[in-house]
Amino acid sequence: MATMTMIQALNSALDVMLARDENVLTFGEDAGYFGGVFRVTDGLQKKYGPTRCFDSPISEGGIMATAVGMGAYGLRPVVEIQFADYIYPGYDQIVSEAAKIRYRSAGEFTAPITVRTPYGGGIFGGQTHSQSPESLFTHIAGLKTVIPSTPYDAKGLLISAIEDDDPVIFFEPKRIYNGPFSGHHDQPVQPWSKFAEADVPEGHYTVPLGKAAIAREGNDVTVLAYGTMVHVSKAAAEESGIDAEVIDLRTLVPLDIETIVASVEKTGRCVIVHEAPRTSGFGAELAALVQEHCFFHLEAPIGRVTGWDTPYPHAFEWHYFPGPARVIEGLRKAMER
Amino acid sequence: MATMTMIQALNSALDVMLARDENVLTFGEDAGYFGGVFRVTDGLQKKYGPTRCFDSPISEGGIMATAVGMGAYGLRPVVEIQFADYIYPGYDQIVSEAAKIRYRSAGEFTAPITVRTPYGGGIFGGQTHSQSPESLFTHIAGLKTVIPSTPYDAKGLLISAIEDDDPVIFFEPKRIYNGPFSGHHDQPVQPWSKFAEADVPEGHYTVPLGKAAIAREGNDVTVLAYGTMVHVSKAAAEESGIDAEVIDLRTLVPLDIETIVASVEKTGRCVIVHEAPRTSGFGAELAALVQEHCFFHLEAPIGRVTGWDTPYPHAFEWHYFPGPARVIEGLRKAMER
Amino acid sequence: MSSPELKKNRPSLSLRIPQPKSRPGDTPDFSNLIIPDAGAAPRPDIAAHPREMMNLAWSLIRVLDSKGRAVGPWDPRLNPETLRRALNHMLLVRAFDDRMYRAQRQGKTSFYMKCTGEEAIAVAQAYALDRNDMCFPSYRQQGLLIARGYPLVDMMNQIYSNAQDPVKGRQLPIMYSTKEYGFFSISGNLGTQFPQAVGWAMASAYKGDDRIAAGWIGDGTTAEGDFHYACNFASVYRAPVILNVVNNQWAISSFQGIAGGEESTFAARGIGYGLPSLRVDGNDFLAVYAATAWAAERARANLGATLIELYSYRAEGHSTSDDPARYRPADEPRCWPLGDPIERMKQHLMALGEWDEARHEAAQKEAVEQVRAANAEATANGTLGEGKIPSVKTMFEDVYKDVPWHLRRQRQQMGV
Amino acid sequence: MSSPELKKNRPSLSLRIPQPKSRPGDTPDFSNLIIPDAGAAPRPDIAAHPREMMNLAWSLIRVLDSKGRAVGPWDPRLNPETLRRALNHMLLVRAFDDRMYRAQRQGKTSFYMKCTGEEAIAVAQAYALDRNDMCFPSYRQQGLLIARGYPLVDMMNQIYSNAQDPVKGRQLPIMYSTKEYGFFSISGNLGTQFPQAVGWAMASAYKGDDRIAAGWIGDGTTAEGDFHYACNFASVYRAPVILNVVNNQWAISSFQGIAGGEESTFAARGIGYGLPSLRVDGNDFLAVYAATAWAAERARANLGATLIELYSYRAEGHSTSDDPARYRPADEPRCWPLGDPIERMKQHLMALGEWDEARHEAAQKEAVEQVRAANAEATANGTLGEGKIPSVKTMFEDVYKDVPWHLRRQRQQMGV
Ligand SMILES: Cc1ncc(C[n+]2csc(CCOP(=O)(O)OP(=O)(O)O)c2C)c(N)n1
Ligand SMILES: Cc1ncc(C[n+]2csc(CCOP(=O)(O)OP(=O)(O)O)c2C)c(N)n1
Ligand SMILES: [Mg+2]
Ligand SMILES: [Mg+2]
Repeated sequence: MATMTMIQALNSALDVMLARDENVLTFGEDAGYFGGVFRVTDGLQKKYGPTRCFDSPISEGGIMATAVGMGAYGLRPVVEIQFADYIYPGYDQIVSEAAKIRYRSAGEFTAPITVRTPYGGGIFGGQTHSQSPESLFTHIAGLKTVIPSTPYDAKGLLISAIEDDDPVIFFEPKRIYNGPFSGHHDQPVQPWSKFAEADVPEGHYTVPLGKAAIAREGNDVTVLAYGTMVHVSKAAAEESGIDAEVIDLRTLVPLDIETIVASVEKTGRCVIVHEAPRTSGFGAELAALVQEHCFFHLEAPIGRVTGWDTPYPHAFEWHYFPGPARVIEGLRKAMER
Repeated sequence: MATMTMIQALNSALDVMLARDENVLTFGEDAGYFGGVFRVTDGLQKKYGPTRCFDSPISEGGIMATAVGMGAYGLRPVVEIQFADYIYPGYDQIVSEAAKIRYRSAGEFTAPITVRTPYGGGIFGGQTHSQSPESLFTHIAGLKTVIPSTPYDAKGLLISAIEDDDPVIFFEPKRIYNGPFSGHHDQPVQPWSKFAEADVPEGHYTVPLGKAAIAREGNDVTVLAYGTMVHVSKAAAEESGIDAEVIDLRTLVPLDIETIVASVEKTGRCVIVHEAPRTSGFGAELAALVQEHCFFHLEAPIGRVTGWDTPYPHAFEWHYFPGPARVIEGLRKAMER
Repeated sequence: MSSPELKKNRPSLSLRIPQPKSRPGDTPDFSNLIIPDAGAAPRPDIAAHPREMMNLAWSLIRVLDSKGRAVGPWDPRLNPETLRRALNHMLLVRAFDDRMYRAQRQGKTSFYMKCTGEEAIAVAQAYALDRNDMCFPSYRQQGLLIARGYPLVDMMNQIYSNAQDPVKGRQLPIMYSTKEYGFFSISGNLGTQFPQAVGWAMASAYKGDDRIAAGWIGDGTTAEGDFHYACNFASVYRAPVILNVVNNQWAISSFQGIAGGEESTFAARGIGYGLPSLRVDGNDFLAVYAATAWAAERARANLGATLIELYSYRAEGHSTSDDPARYRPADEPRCWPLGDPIERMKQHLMALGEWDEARHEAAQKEAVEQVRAANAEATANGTLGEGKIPSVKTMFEDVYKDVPWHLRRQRQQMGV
Repeated sequence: MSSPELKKNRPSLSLRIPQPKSRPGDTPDFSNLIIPDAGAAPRPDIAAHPREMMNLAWSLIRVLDSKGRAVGPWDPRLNPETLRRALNHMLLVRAFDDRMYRAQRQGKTSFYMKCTGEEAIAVAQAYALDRNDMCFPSYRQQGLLIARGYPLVDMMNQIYSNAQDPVKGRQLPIMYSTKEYGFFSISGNLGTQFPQAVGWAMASAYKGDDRIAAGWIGDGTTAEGDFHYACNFASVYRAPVILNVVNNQWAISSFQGIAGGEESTFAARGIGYGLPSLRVDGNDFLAVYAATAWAAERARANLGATLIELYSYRAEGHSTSDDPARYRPADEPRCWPLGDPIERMKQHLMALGEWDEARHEAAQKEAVEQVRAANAEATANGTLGEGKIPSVKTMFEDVYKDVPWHLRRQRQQMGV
């Protein structure tokens, strides 16, 4: 057991999998010699050699396409898209190819690919280093979508993703790479080393895909969140005195509907929190499912606390980011009636 | 006034706008000399010359990119993406560029582009000629998304889209290009000429963006639909004897929330119908909004009748397509409690 | 305003839209086509530097001369037995196309695409590749499957979306997939397979395997980003792959000038990536074979990728949904100066004294008969037209390896 | 199994990953660089066929020789007054970069990117273009704005995201946008501007206008599909556009070999599209000016697009977030054989007898002073570091032309 930041935990997951399975390799822009702009692949080229961890051309389409070809061969490529905001040139290969190859070949060809990509705001990255495009992937049949919120989960989920035989889009909440974030940007950041979730086994272990975690137990209202927003939601619960049960979804597709339903049936109220713009964000699907499954238990409308329906504006970082004040407002509203 | 199919109505809209505004031009794969694989641009190159209606390379990315450049110059390009299933190589230019240019340049540069693209199933097109990717666009701030269901609306909405100063994704329900479709694929298709909605003025007129239409008045349950599904929903209402109010959304973003809320407050029940896969489809956003706005009026969970969360399988056209039987089942379920 | 001044009084600009030489009603015009003599193109060593062989990108590798003789350094010197087998395979491809086209017209399926006039390409390339090399085809390389001996009836089962369809009714007709025969699942999305071939080849090299990959793309589709990704990644990682551009002059209704084919050749696109780039008479079986074998040797020798433009002509409609008489002269195919690949192979074998009209007729009949028999078997398995399709339950399978809860529920909702 | 046989016993394949000549700790090695003599490259007529000038793609157009003399057919024969003005502009760019870099280090803003070593490119190109020609830059062409006289204080207001920021705090620092100065809104998404420039040029040609467009892209970014779209559409529609590849050898930590730069030149990428393709010493102001002016004349004469590779070297880190000593020898920039563009221009003017050390020093001081004054003004408008930003209400504007109901409601929810 070691204490790891989320970056170190992710690096460790790659390290473990490169060591265990020679069909695993990893590449991406600046991911080779340099070890990635966020250092997640740091040291791996040195340890495993340049054919197992290498730099790619600046071509998200080419990265995804060659990964699909490698998957068809039988490898398990793990590719890094430098920022989720830059995944769109690779979108066609993800949506039309990786997601559909198993189906259209009746299982003969598969795409056991993991696409790692840092996402989300809170780092003054402006509109092209802050996006949360998860719902553009949850709509695509054939893809799994995973988002960790702690170092422990990050490693265990990434190993699961790599071992999974289906394509997994693995969003890394870059704001909490080095420590959790309550959303209070004016307060000093606590490093992961101060938290139990940073106790990470050095070897192989998995956190299963498709299973949510209860990040905070509570009885008043259920909060559905993932990534950075799990921490913001927990802070909001503490600060507001509203006894919220915060569910960390961890996997968006396939979704752990049972855990969600059990909680909402208990609390009768539900607030969904995400950074992505509201309209057609993943919160929409969650709201639709919760009302479908828990209609007769609901005592108030399901609330959504989200990013606005604008691009992510550089100077307005903290006006855009759905911080604790907005989450608390959402909780209060859910408790009102 | 003339009787037009939806194809003729769209062609007429382009004709009217090419004649009125020399900043309007149109291009796309096979859209020039040949007039498009669905003949929507038929005759326009001959009438207006090759620089105003022309063939493009098979490059949806290049089409969108050059359209953005033309928009920045001050033109109003109308581009055709041959099938919505092929829009993904152009997705980056739509999402990262067309949608964001006004915002990021503080209004100095704009993208007054219309992207026309046939979408939807019902034609045995298999998984790459049948998709309904609308929710991948409704999530993107800066884009408008429009879907007509009649020849009259098609022309009026397309003219509005071309005149609109923002980028508009204009999905054309190809299954109803030549006549409405009840979803009963075993019954003969009625041509548009037999319907009043095919009476289309030959000159300029508009149907405003952002306004829904009541396609069928009713009191028991509100059905939210668009495109082909408006006709299927109407048929389902007639056949089931359930007095459904069918709302034809026409524009998904910006949505006509007032019409929706007024109807659901009246009926207390709501069923959403679309062809796209269920998870994170536009129905999710509609369900989320309806429960947010009408929670205390709802007497039953909001239902979703949609395509399945699989690729669109060739042989299973009518198992995938949410036809009248499935819509009726959805209506019945909404009426149950 | 500072230094850079206004420079006025220029002629106004104008937008150029490329136009083909002839349209319906016109006389087909191929007078501007420069067709180098057979045997004229030099054959460089596989280890030569790509820049030294650059001219091959604007030349045309041809082996069969106008009298059907094999000439020049690219003659692969195949034995008559192989040539005859190859001719039979081409005849089989053509017979298959004819039968399936009719099946679509009879309503037995929704769609079909022929490769008429392009049979030499896929068949010769199948011959030049190893049986275990991996193909990433577009939809016009049915010849690969036929030359590799994939059962015709399986192709037909796919086309009919019947109960024996290897891909369970999920794909449009002709979107074959067979791992066993080294044939990657065809995509309806144009071009995506091209860089995937490169990825597969990179994987093979990564594993120290000895199999190479080949990808095919149409002239029109070279405009997609995927073409660029393929060339670039193949060049950077020196992937053991053959990148084939089938230039059949047309992309549905758009002539190759709309893809940029008038400004240079498609082969020349490879030069900027440092790839050896060959332009080959695609209707000349021997030339196609020889160029492909050369590229394969190069790949196997760890020298990397080759771009090959196969210059040909799409002799029929784009697909069963297309009527080419609407956008090109109806007799243009007959005027195509590089002839018909089957006729040219026949002429060659006859020039060698290894074939005659009677044998040809018999071979044609035999091909038709093979196809007929396969079709009888396939239609007995059902056709889409009759509504005989695979079990509906299978529709929810293979989206993921295991069926997740939401798809299980959707399947229940369907009642299957 | 049918004909195509198994061909066995091949050496196993291996995957090649390109590596730069030197890494931290190594001695920088530019010994393999072939640098043609100044004056050696021929200057074709603008109407010559691209294939006739193909060799220019592997050559290097240079005007300034090692003694600072202008030689050969590409010498644009600019008058000393223009040269001095240009030198001043380059000095201003460098002073601006230095000041803004420090501002970021002082926490006044979140981010900055220098163009050190590449100043000749944007400044010379601004001089060679008409003032009304439209630029689609990447983030390293601040020289265009400075040479066109865009107020430094507006650039700084943008960098500081302050109340006077022309783009209202919405963009990362340095993502300028000014229609008035013919400078398209910079995108954070690499490469997208390149085919947009082509679209703008097509529009200008469509309208019979007389303005041309120019686009810029980095060596690394040529791997994006956008590069291919730009070249292809420019070729097909003969768009009046200049397509510039700034090859500064690095893309963040990746050397140009990762983009394919070792297999051929980036200029050579243009050949396959039939575009005239020039490779130019990007640190030689006169060569850049001359090549750009040639391409501009060609575009204005309705002869279409030109691809220009500007061969240079990124002398500093990628951005304020980067430390190049982690992936290349710290002294590599100093060893770059093509020198510093400002030094070379200074040497040239001195060789002409039109400049001296004292004047140079004075010019430098004057540049620093201009920047200082602008900075004082800009910081008075506020900085992101102090939290002085535009009105929050504006955050919901310009998403659409008119604010739709859902954004109005979100704005209300924000309480603004
Ligand atoms: C991404 C994408 N865009 C458009 C289409 C529609 N489409 C199918 S085939 C075709 C023409 C392809 O022409 P070419 O590449 O020359 O191949 P050929 O049909 O001549 O073999 C087009 C435009 C598609 N299938 N995929
Ligand atoms: C689509 C996209 N992918 C990745 C990035 C991240 N990124 C920003 S700059 C850069 C390197 C660009 O290198 P190059 O094109 O050579 O330009 P230079 O920085 O050298 O001027 C990368 C990878 C991005 N901004 N956009
Ligand atoms: Mg073609
Ligand atoms: Mg660079």
